[in-house]
Amino acid sequence: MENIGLTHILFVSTTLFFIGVYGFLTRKNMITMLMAIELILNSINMNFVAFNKFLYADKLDGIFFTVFIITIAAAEAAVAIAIIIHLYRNIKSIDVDEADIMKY
Amino acid sequence: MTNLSILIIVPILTAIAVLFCRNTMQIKWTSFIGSIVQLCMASGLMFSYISERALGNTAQMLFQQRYSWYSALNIEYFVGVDGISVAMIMLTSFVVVAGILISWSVQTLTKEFFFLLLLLSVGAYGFFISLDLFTMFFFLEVAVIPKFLLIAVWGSGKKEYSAMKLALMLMGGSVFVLIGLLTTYFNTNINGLHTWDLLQVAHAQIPLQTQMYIFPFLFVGFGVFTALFPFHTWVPDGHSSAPTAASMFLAGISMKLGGYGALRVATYLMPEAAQEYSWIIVLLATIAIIYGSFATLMQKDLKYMNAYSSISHCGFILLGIGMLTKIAIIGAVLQMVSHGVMTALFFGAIGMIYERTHTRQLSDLGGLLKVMPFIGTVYVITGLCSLGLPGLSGFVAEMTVFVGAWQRPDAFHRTATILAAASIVVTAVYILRAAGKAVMGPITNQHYLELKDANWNEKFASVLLIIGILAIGIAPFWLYNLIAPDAQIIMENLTRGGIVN
Amino acid sequence: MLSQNYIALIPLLPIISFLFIGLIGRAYFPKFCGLIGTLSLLISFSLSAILAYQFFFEIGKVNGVYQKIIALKYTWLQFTPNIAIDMGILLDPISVMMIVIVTFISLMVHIYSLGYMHGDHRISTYYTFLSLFTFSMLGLVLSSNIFQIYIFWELVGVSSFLLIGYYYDKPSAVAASKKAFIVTRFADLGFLLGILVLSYYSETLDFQTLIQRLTTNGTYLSGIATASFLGASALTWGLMLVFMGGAGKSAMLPFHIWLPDAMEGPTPVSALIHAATMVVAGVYLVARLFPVFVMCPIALDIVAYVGIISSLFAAIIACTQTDIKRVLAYSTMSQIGFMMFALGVSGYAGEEGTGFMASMFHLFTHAIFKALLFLGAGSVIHYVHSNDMKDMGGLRKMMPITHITFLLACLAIAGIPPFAGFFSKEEILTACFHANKFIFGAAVLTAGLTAFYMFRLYFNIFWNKDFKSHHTHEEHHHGEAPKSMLFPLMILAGLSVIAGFVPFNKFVTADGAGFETEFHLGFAIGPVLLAIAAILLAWKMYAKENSMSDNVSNSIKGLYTSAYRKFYFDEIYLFITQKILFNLIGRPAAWVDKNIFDGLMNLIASITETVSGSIKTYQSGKAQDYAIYFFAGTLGFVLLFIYLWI
Amino acid sequence: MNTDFFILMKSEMSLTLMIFILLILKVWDEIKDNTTWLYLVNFMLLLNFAIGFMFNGDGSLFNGMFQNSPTLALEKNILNFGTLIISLLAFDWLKSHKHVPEFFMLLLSTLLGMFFMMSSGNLLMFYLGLELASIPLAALANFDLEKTKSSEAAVKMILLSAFSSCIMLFGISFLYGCTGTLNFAELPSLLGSGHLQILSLILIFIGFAFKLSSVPFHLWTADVYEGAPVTVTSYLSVISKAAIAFVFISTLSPLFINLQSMWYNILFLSIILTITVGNLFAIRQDNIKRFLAFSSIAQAGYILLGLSAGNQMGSTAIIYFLLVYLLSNLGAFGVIGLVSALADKENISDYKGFYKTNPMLSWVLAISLFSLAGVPPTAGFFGKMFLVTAGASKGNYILVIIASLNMIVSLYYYLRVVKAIFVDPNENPIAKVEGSLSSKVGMIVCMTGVIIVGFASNIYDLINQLTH
Repeated sequence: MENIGLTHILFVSTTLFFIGVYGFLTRKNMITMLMAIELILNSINMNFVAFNKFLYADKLDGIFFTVFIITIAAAEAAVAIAIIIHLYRNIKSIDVDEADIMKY
Repeated sequence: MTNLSILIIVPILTAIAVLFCRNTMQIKWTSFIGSIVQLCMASGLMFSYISERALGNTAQMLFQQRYSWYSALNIEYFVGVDGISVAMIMLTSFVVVAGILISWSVQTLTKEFFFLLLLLSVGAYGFFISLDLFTMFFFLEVAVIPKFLLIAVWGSGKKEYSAMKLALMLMGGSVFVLIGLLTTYFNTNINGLHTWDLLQVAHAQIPLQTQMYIFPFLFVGFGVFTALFPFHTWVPDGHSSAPTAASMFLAGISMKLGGYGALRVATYLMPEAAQEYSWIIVLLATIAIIYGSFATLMQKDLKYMNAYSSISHCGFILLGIGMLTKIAIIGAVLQMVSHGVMTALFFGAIGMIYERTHTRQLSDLGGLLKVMPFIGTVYVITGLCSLGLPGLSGFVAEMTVFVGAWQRPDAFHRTATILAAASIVVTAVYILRAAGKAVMGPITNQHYLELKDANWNEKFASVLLIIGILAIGIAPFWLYNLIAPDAQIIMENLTRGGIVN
Repeated sequence: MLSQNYIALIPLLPIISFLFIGLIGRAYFPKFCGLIGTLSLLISFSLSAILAYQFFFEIGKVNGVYQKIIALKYTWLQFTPNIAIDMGILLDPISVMMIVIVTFISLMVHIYSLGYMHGDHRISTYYTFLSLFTFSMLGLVLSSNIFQIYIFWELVGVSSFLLIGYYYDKPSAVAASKKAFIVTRFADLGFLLGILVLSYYSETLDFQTLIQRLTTNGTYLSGIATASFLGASALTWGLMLVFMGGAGKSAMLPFHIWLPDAMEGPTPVSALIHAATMVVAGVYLVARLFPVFVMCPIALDIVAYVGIISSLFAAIIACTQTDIKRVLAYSTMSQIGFMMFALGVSGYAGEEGTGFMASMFHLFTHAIFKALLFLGAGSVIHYVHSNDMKDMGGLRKMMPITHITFLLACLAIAGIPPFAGFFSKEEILTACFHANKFIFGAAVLTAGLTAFYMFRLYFNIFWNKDFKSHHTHEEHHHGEAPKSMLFPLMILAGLSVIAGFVPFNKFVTADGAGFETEFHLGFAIGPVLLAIAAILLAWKMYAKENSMSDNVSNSIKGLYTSAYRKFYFDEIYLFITQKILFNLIGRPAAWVDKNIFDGLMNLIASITETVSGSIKTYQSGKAQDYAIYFFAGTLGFVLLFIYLWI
Repeated sequence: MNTDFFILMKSEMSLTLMIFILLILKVWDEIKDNTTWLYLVNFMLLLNFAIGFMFNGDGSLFNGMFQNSPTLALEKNILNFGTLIISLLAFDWLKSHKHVPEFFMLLLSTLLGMFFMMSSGNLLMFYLGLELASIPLAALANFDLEKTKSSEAAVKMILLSAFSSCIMLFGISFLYGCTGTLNFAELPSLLGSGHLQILSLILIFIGFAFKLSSVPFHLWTADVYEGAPVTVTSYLSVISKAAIAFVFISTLSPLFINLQSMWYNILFLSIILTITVGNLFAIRQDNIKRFLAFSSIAQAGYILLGLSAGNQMGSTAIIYFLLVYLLSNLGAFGVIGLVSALADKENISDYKGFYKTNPMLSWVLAISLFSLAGVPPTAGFFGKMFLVTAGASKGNYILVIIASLNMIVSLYYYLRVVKAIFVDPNENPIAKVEGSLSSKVGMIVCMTGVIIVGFASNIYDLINQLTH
């Protein structure tokens, strides 16, 4: 029973990534979709951190990147939610499938 | 008049002047005067060309002008003329004047109409004088939009459909040309640089394999413009829906762009491939000739008849090119000029008839010679020209093609020639059928009796074109001698690899 | 040498008057156009008479042989150093003879028309066309270049088209003109190809060079004789094709169908074009190339047989027609047949060349008396206002002069001595008696028939029942025709009496050298007696009103009707053009174009449309679907590029 | 801190300055009427555009995080120019809008983001720029506040762009995993042809393909273009697209220089897909904005075609084409914006008989469309010709043939609009619309450009010198 290595973490993060994608593709609630996005972002963060820790421990690029990703994710979520609310005012729903006036 | 650029500048200026005109009278007169000036300059060009040659100037292209345009891509503004292009320019200027005069009575959107006509002529002039392949292509494309709008806005019948079809098929043609030209460009190497320069490309010794796949693109591309079978289907609809002047320009000038390109670009630049493919060209041309003439037999609409006969006549151009003998090539050029003038006059006459009787159906027309002798006579004269009556231009061109084609002794070319020659009988049949029904015979409709004969501008236009027809028909030698040396040059390039036939 | 300027004037005067009348005269003084045309033609006739005198008696003959003289030559189109179309004037016995005939007959017709066309409001146009025709015809006979002859060939074709269609508001006239033009045009296709063949092997278009190269042994002759196609040598093909053109113009079988219909034109025109001048162009062409024809017996035989068959065929039909102009038309065809087979049986030099000489001789005499016949018929029609002999009869009282002249002409064509036709026909019969017995027999038979139908015509017009007018206002009856019409009749009548005594064998021969022909009385008796018998028969049948003719026609009903229906040639042609050309080729071609090729282009367009229509549902408007496609695309790219593309 | 800091970052700084000025004025809350705002903004943008021409430097800052070069300066200035024209054309729409300063703050911040993205020297910087460029855009798309379509467009945009940036980040993380650096200066040399690297290449490419709206990552484009206000649509279709294309030229293709063949294959596939599908969709659109969206997708395909050449000719052609495309597209959008703002019509069928009532606008629209179709004598012909020429320079003629054949299809749908304008009859066509002065100026500038640029070859030569 050796200690946890890079591959395990990558495995987890990849799984997380696909879970997030699955969520994004299947959930009808826009807020939930945003959360799925967050999942994906977190998997990416894990990647960065893991790579940084196991491979390139001398520099901190990965860590920084993670920090920035988190911040931007917050900003993105903020704007997204604002827009969703505005949409809700118009169509009284946050079901993503309701928003299909424009097609073809 | 040795500054060729003026040939482009004057129509542009005229077009711009038209935009600033106040009323229709000004517009008409401006464009008329502009075109007349252009005609004078074209004639001046021809005379100075002839005199230059007489003085022993043996350069392939005279009056050259060359400015670097897009130096990074080695694109130049490079113009110059030889006998063939001079002939073409003369043709264009004749047809332009006539077309502008014929469309004197255009009422709706006069300004736009004449502006587009002039733009179209700019394209033609530019195409004929430019020696840089890129510039040439540019001018070839310029004409697309005017054609579309002229037909779609001022046309008759199912004009939208025809206009769209014409625009798209011609665009298809130019796309093929574009591909061919690009390939050519990247396969030339003049001391490390690719070149668009026609004269350099001609001697760039492109390997045969490359030529073999460049040539079809170029030839078919230009062929679409000159109704190469089976890419001719834009011709009937386009011509018949177009307003008179536009049909004159289309048949008289625009189809000749194709012939000129097929000769000057495809055949001249890809000689070896041209030899390889010539049998296909001959085949298609023969089919077009026979098939076009027979299809004409069945038409009931004057314009459709003329459009289909144009397919048949343009077949002679391609046949002459495909035969790859000097005389045949000369014949092809003669046919271009002759058919240009003749068919323009034909469409003019049909337009005059249509404007008065408001029908082009053969079944409705009859006995027009009695009420409008002038127009009737013009119609008969063009008819006779188109069936190749001696003394009129058509005869000279077709005979030259035949004599040239007959120099290919093998059975295939003989058969092609005989079939082509046989078509002149069919031509006689449909021409006389139309003339006999529409112009001669009893008057079918009583209200024809108060129709007026041609007015001054129509007379002017017709006489101008008839003069052209007669000038070629009675004294062909001047045109022939104008063209012959350059056909010789093309032949030398063709036979550089080995002797044809 | 003789001064060329006035020779050029001979063809130029008509074209000048054509331009003058056509451009100025018609508009400003239509009254005088007729006079102008006539005047110009008078001049050019006198010039040609002078020329003929000079040629035959002063400068033409060099040590006993008439030369071919190139009086003028301008290069019109220089294809290659060898092959060039020249515009030139070639003088030799036949061309000089022809210009005399052409100008003379044309002059007669001009004068005659002054009276005949009097009061027609388009008379100026009429004279314009006449001048154009005369010019083209002169150009044709004077041609020094085979392509030049083709050019003028076409021009006479078109002027005949214009003149036949002169009454252009009459549908039948329009139809006839179209028919004439198209049929001859078809034949001319052969002519053109023939020219191409000959010129290709002889490498020239110039008559003299061509003849010289193809008759003297050498590379050219061997080349064209050895090159063979479908079993026949190129020479044969070339000559055949050229002869096809000739047959077309000269209304030989099977191209004869246009000639009868051509009678729709004004009668003087028929006299000029469709009797005297244009229709003999074919004969002239063969004569012009005769030395080459001699090199190729097959071609000559074909000429001979086509000639005799057409001749007999036409004679038979002529016996049954009732439209007098059509009768004359068929007789013209028959007489031209005579000229043709005379050429066909002829040899080249000396005695051998009797046929050639005879043919030219007959051409000469026939031109005169046939023109006379037509003009006579013209004045009859002018009087009766009908073409049908059923409306005529007993006219000898009303129009004596016409009657006499017509009688003379009939005697001439029937070959009764001492009238013109007798001599020429005798020469022809002699020639083919020596050459080909079968042709001789047929020829004699035809001669008999000729006499018969001519007198059938004559009696039906001038004797038979008494003339009763068919239209109301009697005062319109002006008795005999005006002077301007009678004058030409009388002149021609006089000529058709004396023309036979011209010693053609001295002047017009194949090789240019004259020869002696002795006149066998015994040989002449047979045909003459036959002719007289035929005349008597005609007199018996038609001089008085009786049922005999009907009985005869009933007794040979099948032959009669089929002959009356011209052996159904028109029907056959109609079938070929309408059913085969139009329905079997034209209609399919049009259909294919509309549906296949045009359809192809439209198909491409519609395919694009359909595809774009079918894929539009992928743009479903649901954000998650987009995401799914996005992700699918991602996976696709990844798989493709990581696992497949490498 | 020395002067070249100011020189290298001048455009970014001027933009930031403008944003802050707007912010302060907004807070100060003295300017009441929109026209003042608009004239102020236009004036500042003009100034900014002018500044773009002077003191261009070449170098990098913050140890390689930020870099600038004359080429980049030129590209940025093209974008400045475009933004100026857009704000000129937006006049008629914004003068009745409640939130003019906010609009411009957002607009300018996206532009700023693009600038940072273009001149970034490091993947982190790159990512920040990208997000800064894309997130406010979503807000902008929502700017027709009362229209449902607008907010729907915004939602679609924000969700999908977030998703795509996730994908791209995933790729970036792997890139970091294999190389251990985020610095553009070091990356190319470290890249080989391992599968993980190819994977990251593909994922990063896809992230940008999404922004460039290349098939099959294009589906958001049409809806967003249709829903968003015309001004924003034009901004999306011109400015952001151009920015991404510039990034492709100046950053991505150098980055993956060692994976060139793979790069080319990917481009090959997406070029064919993009041009064809874009055209096929464009054929049967009725909403003119949606129609232009699809046509812009096809144009993106041509841009990639030029990119596939991967040489100087290619990048020159792209920049030149983008300039022309900017002019012609903005010309078209100018007319459409006027019509939709003043007549509230956005369908092609509404444009029937347009020529009867508004000849001038019709010509502007028609000429712009001809230029987009690449028909001479408009500049579009040259732009497209050069792109195709560049594409052919690789000698891959299948690509050229497909691209050229698509020109026919594109001509068809452009002519459809022209036909509607000039030919089709209509009893009640759009009434005469009278644009404001500034929008007129904008259109005049565009038209002049469309006519002139093609013939003035020295513009092309200038770009060519810069891209050596």
